[in-house]
Amino acid sequence: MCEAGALAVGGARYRDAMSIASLELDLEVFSGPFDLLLTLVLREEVDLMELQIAEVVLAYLDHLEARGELDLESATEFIVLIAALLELKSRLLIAGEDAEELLDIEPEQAAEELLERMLTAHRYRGAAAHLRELLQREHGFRYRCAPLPAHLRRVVLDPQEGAESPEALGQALAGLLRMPPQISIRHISVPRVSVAERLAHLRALLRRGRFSFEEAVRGADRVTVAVTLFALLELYKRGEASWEQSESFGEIAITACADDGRLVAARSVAA
Amino acid sequence: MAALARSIEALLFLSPDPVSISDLADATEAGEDAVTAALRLLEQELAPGRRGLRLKEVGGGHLLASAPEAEEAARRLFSRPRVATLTPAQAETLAIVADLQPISRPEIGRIRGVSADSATATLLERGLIEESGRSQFGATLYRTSTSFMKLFGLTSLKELPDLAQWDPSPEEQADLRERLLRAGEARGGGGPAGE
Amino acid sequence: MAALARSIEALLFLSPDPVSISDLADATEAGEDAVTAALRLLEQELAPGRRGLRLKEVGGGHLLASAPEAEEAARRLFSRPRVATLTPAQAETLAIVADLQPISRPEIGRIRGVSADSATATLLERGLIEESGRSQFGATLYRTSTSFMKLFGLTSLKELPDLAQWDPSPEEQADLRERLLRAGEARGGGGPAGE
Repeated sequence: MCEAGALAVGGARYRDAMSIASLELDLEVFSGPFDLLLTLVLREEVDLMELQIAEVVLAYLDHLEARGELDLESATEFIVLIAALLELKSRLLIAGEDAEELLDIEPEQAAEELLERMLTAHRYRGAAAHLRELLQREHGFRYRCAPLPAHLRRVVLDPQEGAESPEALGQALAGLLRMPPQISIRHISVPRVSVAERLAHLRALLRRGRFSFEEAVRGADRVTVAVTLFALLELYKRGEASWEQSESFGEIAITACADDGRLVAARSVAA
Repeated sequence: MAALARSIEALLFLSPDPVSISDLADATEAGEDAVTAALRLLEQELAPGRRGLRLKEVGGGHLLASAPEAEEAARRLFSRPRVATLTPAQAETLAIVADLQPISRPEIGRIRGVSADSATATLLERGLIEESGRSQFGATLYRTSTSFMKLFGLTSLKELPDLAQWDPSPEEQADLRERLLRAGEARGGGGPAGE
Repeated sequence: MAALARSIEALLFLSPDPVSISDLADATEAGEDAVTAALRLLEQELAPGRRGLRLKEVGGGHLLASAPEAEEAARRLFSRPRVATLTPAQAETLAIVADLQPISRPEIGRIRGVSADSATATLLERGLIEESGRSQFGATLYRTSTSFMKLFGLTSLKELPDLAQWDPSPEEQADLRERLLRAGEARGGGGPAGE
């Protein structure tokens, strides 16, 4: 575990491994896991290899307990962050015996690639700070936002007959029908299941109405279950679904939220 | 110009609607008498022939307006014929409405993979789409208008070109709406949040 | 104030977007030199502390803004802050868009290492970025908007500094590389696996 005294990551203070309760997490201050990793490595106060991510997770749970409430927004943000940190750490770890099986990448190349990504992220972090300064400098300047007086307004309400071609509409629709290719996530080793996939799966179930989490992951492996849970958090965050669990380890019943229900119904009515 | 008159000028500049003396007094934390005096000062400052702006008293409040002498120039600047072509976002939204009408805004967003709010607003403003009742759950539905037919030189919606010639995967049998939604979800990782 | 400067003040008052010198010249039927001189005159007239308005040069044109001294009063009158500050995630997303535009959301996410969905949605909602067509794979592309230029007081995107200035020093980079490599090798069984 990190033995050095204070490890400050932005506003998150990780003081002492043994008193994890002192962890102050303010996830707003993280601008990304690369940022976090860069800070960690640069400070040399922690060797990422030695950092037990589980400890950080425990600390976070303690922190949640102390606050007495579960803020799903920041919980999801935390999961994303920790997942990314795990990924990065595993990149460092897999250079050994399992390397061939997992990735066809030399440790040197992996380090180089990781460094490149960290530097890019760092660069934009600098640019972001600069933008915030600019915004600060412009403080107090407001602009007028008023419509033109009626007598100066252009009249465009009378469209020219046949000025646009209907083919443009057909082409636009065809563009929307094209399925996007899978985004390369080569660096996250072997992707077996994606959040987008599970999102689509959950949405399909939601269209039918209420269902249980058990149903959603029937016969699935552990990774899929985890990713499905993550997709469910995402749906909750977007306000598309909510769930109930009447007792610990009981059935989780998932229902569509009002807005989405409206969509679903509108669709089935129109179809 | 005194500080209070400067503040008032700024407030009137920012407000598209007339601002009452009592609102100005509250905002500047000055008395109404002081505000009235400052308005008088501002009026002198903006007297005809002195500046490009005028102070007007309208409907129980004050307002800044451009000086009438500048009207000719304003007309030249703002009434230049602007080609009102459709942006890609507007074309997409219009195509979706044309094919799936009546349809709600959140569903258009789902299909596009991004919010359709601003495109829908512009199309409404240009009169190319119009409201067409509500879904049974209260979402506003949209359909294309007669202006739309005119702009595209159509006499009937049946004249819309057959999608088959551009269809990237013609072998697919599913319903158009279903297919569009599926592609939209794959693109956006889901619809726009909050809708 | 001279007639030309008055007209220009009126035009800038009416226009929601920055107006270029050549557009001002066309509208006022004056030469660009005369317009430039009139703008200088207007700028003096609106120098800090003189009036409630200021002349700003933004996004390749000129524009009127309220004087910052009036900010407190404006906040009270309009009961909302000018722009809420940007969170680090939003600022970073904006910096990436400004540098690589047009760029898609997944690409931004890949650079940041976390999803940019919520930051992108907020920036869109605030009008700091806008849609700019689709990539060849169908992802919506984004670019910065005129509002962005206005709010950040930029005359041109070129004004944004070179990103390389935030790079760690070559020594730091070498050190980092060294340490990352060591970490990888440590697990690789000790020896320098790469050679």
